[in-house]
Amino acid sequence: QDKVTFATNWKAQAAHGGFYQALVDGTYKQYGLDVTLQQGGPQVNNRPLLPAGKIDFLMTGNLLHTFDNVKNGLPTVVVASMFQKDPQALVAHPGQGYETFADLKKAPVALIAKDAQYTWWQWLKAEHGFRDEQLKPYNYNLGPFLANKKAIQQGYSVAEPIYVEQQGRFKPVVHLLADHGYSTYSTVIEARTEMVRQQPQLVQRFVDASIVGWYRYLYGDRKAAHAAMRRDNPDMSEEELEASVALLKQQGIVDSGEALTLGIGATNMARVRGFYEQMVKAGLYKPGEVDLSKVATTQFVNKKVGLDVKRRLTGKP
Amino acid sequence: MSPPLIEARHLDKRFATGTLAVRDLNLHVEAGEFVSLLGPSGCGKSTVLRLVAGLEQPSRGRLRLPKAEAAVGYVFQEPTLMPWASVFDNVWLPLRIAGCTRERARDRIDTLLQSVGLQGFAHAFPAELSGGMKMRASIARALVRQPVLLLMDEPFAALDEITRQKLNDDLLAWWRTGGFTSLFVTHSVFEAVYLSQRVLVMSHRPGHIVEEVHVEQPYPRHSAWRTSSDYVQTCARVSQALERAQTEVAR
Amino acid sequence: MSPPLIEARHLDKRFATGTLAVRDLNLHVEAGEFVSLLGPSGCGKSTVLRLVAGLEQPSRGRLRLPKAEAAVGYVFQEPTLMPWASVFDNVWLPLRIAGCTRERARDRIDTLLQSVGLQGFAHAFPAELSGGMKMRASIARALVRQPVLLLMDEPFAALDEITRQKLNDDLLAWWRTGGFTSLFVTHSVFEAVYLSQRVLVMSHRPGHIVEEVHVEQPYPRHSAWRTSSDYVQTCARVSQALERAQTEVAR
Amino acid sequence: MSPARPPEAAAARQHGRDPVSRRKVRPPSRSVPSSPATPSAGWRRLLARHDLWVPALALIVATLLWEGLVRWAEIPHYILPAPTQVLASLWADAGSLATAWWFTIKITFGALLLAALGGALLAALFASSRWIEMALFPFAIVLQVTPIVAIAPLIIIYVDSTTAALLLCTWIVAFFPILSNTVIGLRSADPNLRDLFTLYRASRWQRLRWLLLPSALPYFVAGLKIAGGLSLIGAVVAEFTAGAAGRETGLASRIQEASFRTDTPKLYAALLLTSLTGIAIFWLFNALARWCLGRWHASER
Amino acid sequence: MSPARPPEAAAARQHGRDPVSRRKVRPPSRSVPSSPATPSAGWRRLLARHDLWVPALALIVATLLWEGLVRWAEIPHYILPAPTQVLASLWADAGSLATAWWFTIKITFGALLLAALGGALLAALFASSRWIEMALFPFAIVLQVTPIVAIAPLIIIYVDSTTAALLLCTWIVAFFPILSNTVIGLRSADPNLRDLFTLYRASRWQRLRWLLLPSALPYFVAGLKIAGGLSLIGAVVAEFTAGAAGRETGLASRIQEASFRTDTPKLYAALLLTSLTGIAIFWLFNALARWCLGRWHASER
Ligand SMILES: Nc1ncnc2c1ncn2[C@@H]1O[C@H](COP(=O)(O)OP(=O)(O)OP(=O)(O)O)[C@@H](O)[C@H]1O
Ligand SMILES: Nc1ncnc2c1ncn2[C@@H]1O[C@H](COP(=O)(O)OP(=O)(O)OP(=O)(O)O)[C@@H](O)[C@H]1O
Ligand SMILES: O=[N+]([O-])[O-]
Ligand SMILES: [Mg+2]
Ligand SMILES: [Mg+2]
Repeated sequence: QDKVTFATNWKAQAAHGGFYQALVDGTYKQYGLDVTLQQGGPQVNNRPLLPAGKIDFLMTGNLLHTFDNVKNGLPTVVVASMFQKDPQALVAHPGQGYETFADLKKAPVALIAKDAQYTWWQWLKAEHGFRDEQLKPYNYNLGPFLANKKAIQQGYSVAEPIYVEQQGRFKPVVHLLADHGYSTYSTVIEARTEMVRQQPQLVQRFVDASIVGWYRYLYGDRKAAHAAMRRDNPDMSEEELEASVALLKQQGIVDSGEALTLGIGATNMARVRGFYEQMVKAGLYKPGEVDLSKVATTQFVNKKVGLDVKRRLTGKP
Repeated sequence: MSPPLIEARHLDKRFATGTLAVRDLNLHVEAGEFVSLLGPSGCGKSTVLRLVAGLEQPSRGRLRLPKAEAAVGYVFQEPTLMPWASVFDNVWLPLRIAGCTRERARDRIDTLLQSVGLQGFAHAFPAELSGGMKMRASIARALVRQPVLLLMDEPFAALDEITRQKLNDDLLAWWRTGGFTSLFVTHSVFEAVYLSQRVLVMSHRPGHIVEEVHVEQPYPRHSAWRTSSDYVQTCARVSQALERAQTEVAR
Repeated sequence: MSPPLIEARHLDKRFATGTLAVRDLNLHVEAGEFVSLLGPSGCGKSTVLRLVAGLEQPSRGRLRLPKAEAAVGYVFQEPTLMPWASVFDNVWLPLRIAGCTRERARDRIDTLLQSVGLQGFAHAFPAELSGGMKMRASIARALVRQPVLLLMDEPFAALDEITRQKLNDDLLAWWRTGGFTSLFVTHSVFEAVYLSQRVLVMSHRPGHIVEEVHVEQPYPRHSAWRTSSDYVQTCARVSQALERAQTEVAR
Repeated sequence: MSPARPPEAAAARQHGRDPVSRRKVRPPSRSVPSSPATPSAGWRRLLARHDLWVPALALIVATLLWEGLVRWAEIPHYILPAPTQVLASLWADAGSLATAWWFTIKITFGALLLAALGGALLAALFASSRWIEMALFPFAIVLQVTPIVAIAPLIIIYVDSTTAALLLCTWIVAFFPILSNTVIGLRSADPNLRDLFTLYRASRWQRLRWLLLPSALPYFVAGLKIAGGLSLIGAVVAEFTAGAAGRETGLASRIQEASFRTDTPKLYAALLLTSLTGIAIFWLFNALARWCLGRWHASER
Repeated sequence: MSPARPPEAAAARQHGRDPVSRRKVRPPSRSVPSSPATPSAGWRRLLARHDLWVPALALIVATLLWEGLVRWAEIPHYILPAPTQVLASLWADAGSLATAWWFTIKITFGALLLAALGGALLAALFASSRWIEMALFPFAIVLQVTPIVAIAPLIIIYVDSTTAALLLCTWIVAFFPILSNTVIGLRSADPNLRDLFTLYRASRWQRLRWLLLPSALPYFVAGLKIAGGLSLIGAVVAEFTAGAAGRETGLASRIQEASFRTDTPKLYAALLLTSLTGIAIFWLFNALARWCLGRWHASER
């Protein structure tokens, strides 16, 4: 049993389901891993813990963070991309003229969290004509959005729409960034390059077990995983988690595209390059500033791991 | 006959600590009188002055005081100067409170500082003065606003004999022209007799007035009188009263 | 002959404000002497005491002081009590600093408080004392640790005549048994003559010693001496010296 | 200072409890200690405790106004909940809030204790040498003005225990007022008393204990009053940034959860607990100030 | 107080600049003002300003130690950058950091001014009536202990201008130490002087201006020293929660940007600027304290 710590970037929610599943249903143990899951949070910055060796694997929301790491010489690398699509979205009130994505840039107020302001908001400005004048800070509280019908805000497409519906009693308009050229992978697993070099077996086992965990979470019995998540984050309800899972599936966040054939976690370096080039175009990076070969490795993925599990669980070929 | 300016009947003063400072004090001061208060250290003289000034409330008894609007001058036993203000500003304070500008006050203050010997120290801060100089600044402050009642608590104790005598004479002159009432605490029998019409002698704590000596000598009084046998005899009478008061067993 | 305990030659003291408090002061005190210092208010007496205590540095001149280990007692012109400590604890302080426990100090402190008339106030706080009582506590503190040199700055100014005379006699008795050197500032010519072997008279500020009066009367001195013509004459000589000093034009 | 106090002193202390009535001019007839114990004596004693019921009344009035405002302006609960909603939420979540509260309280008082000790010791060190003070004060300021959020990762990397990390962060927030005020207080000792100690050749340690520390006490206590609230808010903010990992969670976690879920009544219930705790801490230090300064310092007489 | 000061006073002020040498026992021979203006006089004057070069030296030594530590322990730059790297980053980003610094400075001093005014006025109001004090103090405590993050949504909803929101948040952080200290200071007035003012029948306003405020000054200034750093940190924290990227942004945005983009040297460059600013503010208030208390209060003599 190897002890490893995996830190998420948020408090436990359905988007972490696969990892909790692997933890509670014994998948990790089966792969010889004694895993500790460490939650993140809005003011918690777990990122420096990975290069410092306090944690072994880190969940990261998008590739921009990894680009920055490589640019700044941090020895980390993406070893698996659990989400094929980033659930990052913009959410708006219905009936306010925000039916198309292009309408959103006319919103007087855009509530965007700080880390997004320094990452994909820059891309929205460069690529889609959003303006800083719209910005108001989003502190993960829906009040300011609900109070202003003209406001738009960021949201995780598998989370915020559900909360909006609960609190505001209306179904919001949701525009996935992924549908408008934001082609990053999401919920990627980062590891230290040194570990990748020296303990590839360990990394491989963690990636494989996580993939299996995700299949079991999506298609199997996830009651135990939900219970574990609700222990870490007592505010989650079973219904919300289930609703999130439905959205994950419906939007093809995890199991879609290349993942259908290569297995969850599928990573395509060409897509990474494509996303990088887009970001260069948006002015976030200078050309050649980031050595893309250091950003991600496909050494541990694209091996059709877990497809058998999925077949067994869904009964489909 | 007009009513007395100050009248205390059966006054007790017990402090929060439980100390009974004054017991069954009877006091009667006519407007325009100059009365001295003598007594052993700690007998309650300062307390009586504070009661008369309205700064303490009696625990028991009746106390008639001057009307609230009457200007009272008070020389505290300690100089009580504002440490952040110059001598000038300290002396100016009573006038300033009464609405008098610095300019209009300047002449009066300069004159007063001159007569207490503090010319040249108008701009000094209290921390830069000697003990006697602080006391003199405090005396000037008490006199700067023409008082109706002047309460002085050992004002000259920290001064040398010569300065003291000069200020004694100045005080008498001011009193005679100003027409105010004066209640004067001192430890000097000579001073009490030289200055006042009546000398009240207090007993040990809990203090009350045990004897009263009338000084018949008319004003103006001059230094020459100090060497007369009349003066010496009156002083001796007060000293004896004081001695009796000190040895009196507590009632 | 042993060297003098205190010797000052051509001492100047100028304060940071620019005030020249002492100019060209020469002072010479033998071990075991009782010397009084007299002079007009603000002439620099307290400054001289502070210089002798090492609390101020002279601006110019030479000053020989007792060895650093010598216990010095000092009664400041203001009581200078710790407001947060009881009278007992205030008096205890010098002993406490010297390492004496409360228990071992108790007897001595009780005796001293008794003799300054503060029995029953050991547990009172300074804010609950009268002006004279504070000064008496401060006197007790200066005496509690057998001093080699006792500096007293108008210690009895705030006390009534009777208490003052008693303390004068007590002080002389302590001095004669304790064998310490005493430098005593007072405004009372009578007190100076009664207590000391030499009376030094200071001039106006900037102060320096202008005259010196030797008092020949041997110790023990008793109250009876106060009525003798010898005493009165000596007092008169000092008074005249004082008057000359006050009228002396600044050099 | 003195272990055995005469009955007079005890009486003064009793009396000292009630700063308001002492300022009132008492009619002579009332000055003799009277009022025998009647059945309603306890009640009357409470009525005399202005320092308790006046603030309570003010808070109640404010609460009523708030309720009225929310109802009249029809402010939606997810923006500003009415007090009744907050209280309902407080009641509903009493269990989890109480656990969280207790955790926050432990961090708060732990850090406060460390801040008081650290601040006072450092101030004493500074008082012992002007050079040390000048050399080290800048570092204290650096600690004060460095945002915890920014250095939290560093702390998490080097401090293993979450509790220790929280204590450290909270301490950083709380210690400066105590240090700064105490340094000023130590310097405020009466120059005449300083001379006295010099004269009696007190050692540094004696001077510190018997002169400087008592002189600094009013300032130290003033610093405590500021640090009390700061360490509470510090405990909350520290948990925001450094405490998410552990199972043990305090009010900050409740606040965050409620905020994400836009469960505003619960958010305000947690804030209400924080506020009441802050008020209680302040009140505690007020009592402390009265207890240790009441007999001699102007601010409490 | 007095408009025209004699030359003596000016001399005292000159002298007052240098608290250390005044404590030294000067040999008599040196006491006469000497040292005519030589070419190196300016340099010597600087050497005498211990309050400048001692802290500077201490900071430099600490920096060297830090550099040494980072090199010796081979701490990677993304965990703790070496001072040289921080300085390089400071130099490289000088432009954007300077703009951000200026914005933060404006918020800091704006809020500090409001805190000083608000704290002092509120304290004066409290001093005017014990009842008002007891009724309103709890609300001040509530403000102090309420985390900005928690009420940020409310502020975002009701305050439109970002600058106003930042000022408000910063003010909330900074005002309490001033209020609390000033209230204590106002109560610390010498009872004898209080009696004097009572005797002369000073109006409330006169008593406040001429007695209570000067008495409170040492405490007020002590409060300012605490509030100076707090309002700086408050400006940063406020921007963390209530600021927005892009438009007017201060050091917090630089810190956050660097943090999210793992540019640790830049993060520390921004922190360095914050620290230096904090030290400068403290130094400023030290000078202010010396200026307004130097001649009469023990703490500055
Ligand atoms: N700390 C100080 N700063 C500036 N000037 C001072 C200081 N202390 C005393 N002085 C000045 O020095 C002179 C002498 O003061 P000192 O206290 O020695 O007088 P003194 O003879 O004791 O007078 P008194 O009998 O009134 O106590 C005075 O003019 C006073 O203004
Ligand atoms: N604020 C106080 N609290 C408690 N006791 C006090 C207070 N003020 C004075 N006393 C006590 O009251 C008594 C009388 O004090 P008071 O100051 O009136 O004496 P005094 O006659 O002026 O003495 P002195 O000549 O020494 O100035 C003393 O025993 C003193 O201890
Ligand atoms: O994780 N979110 O950015 O909502
Ligand atoms: Mg008195
Ligand atoms: Mg003197």
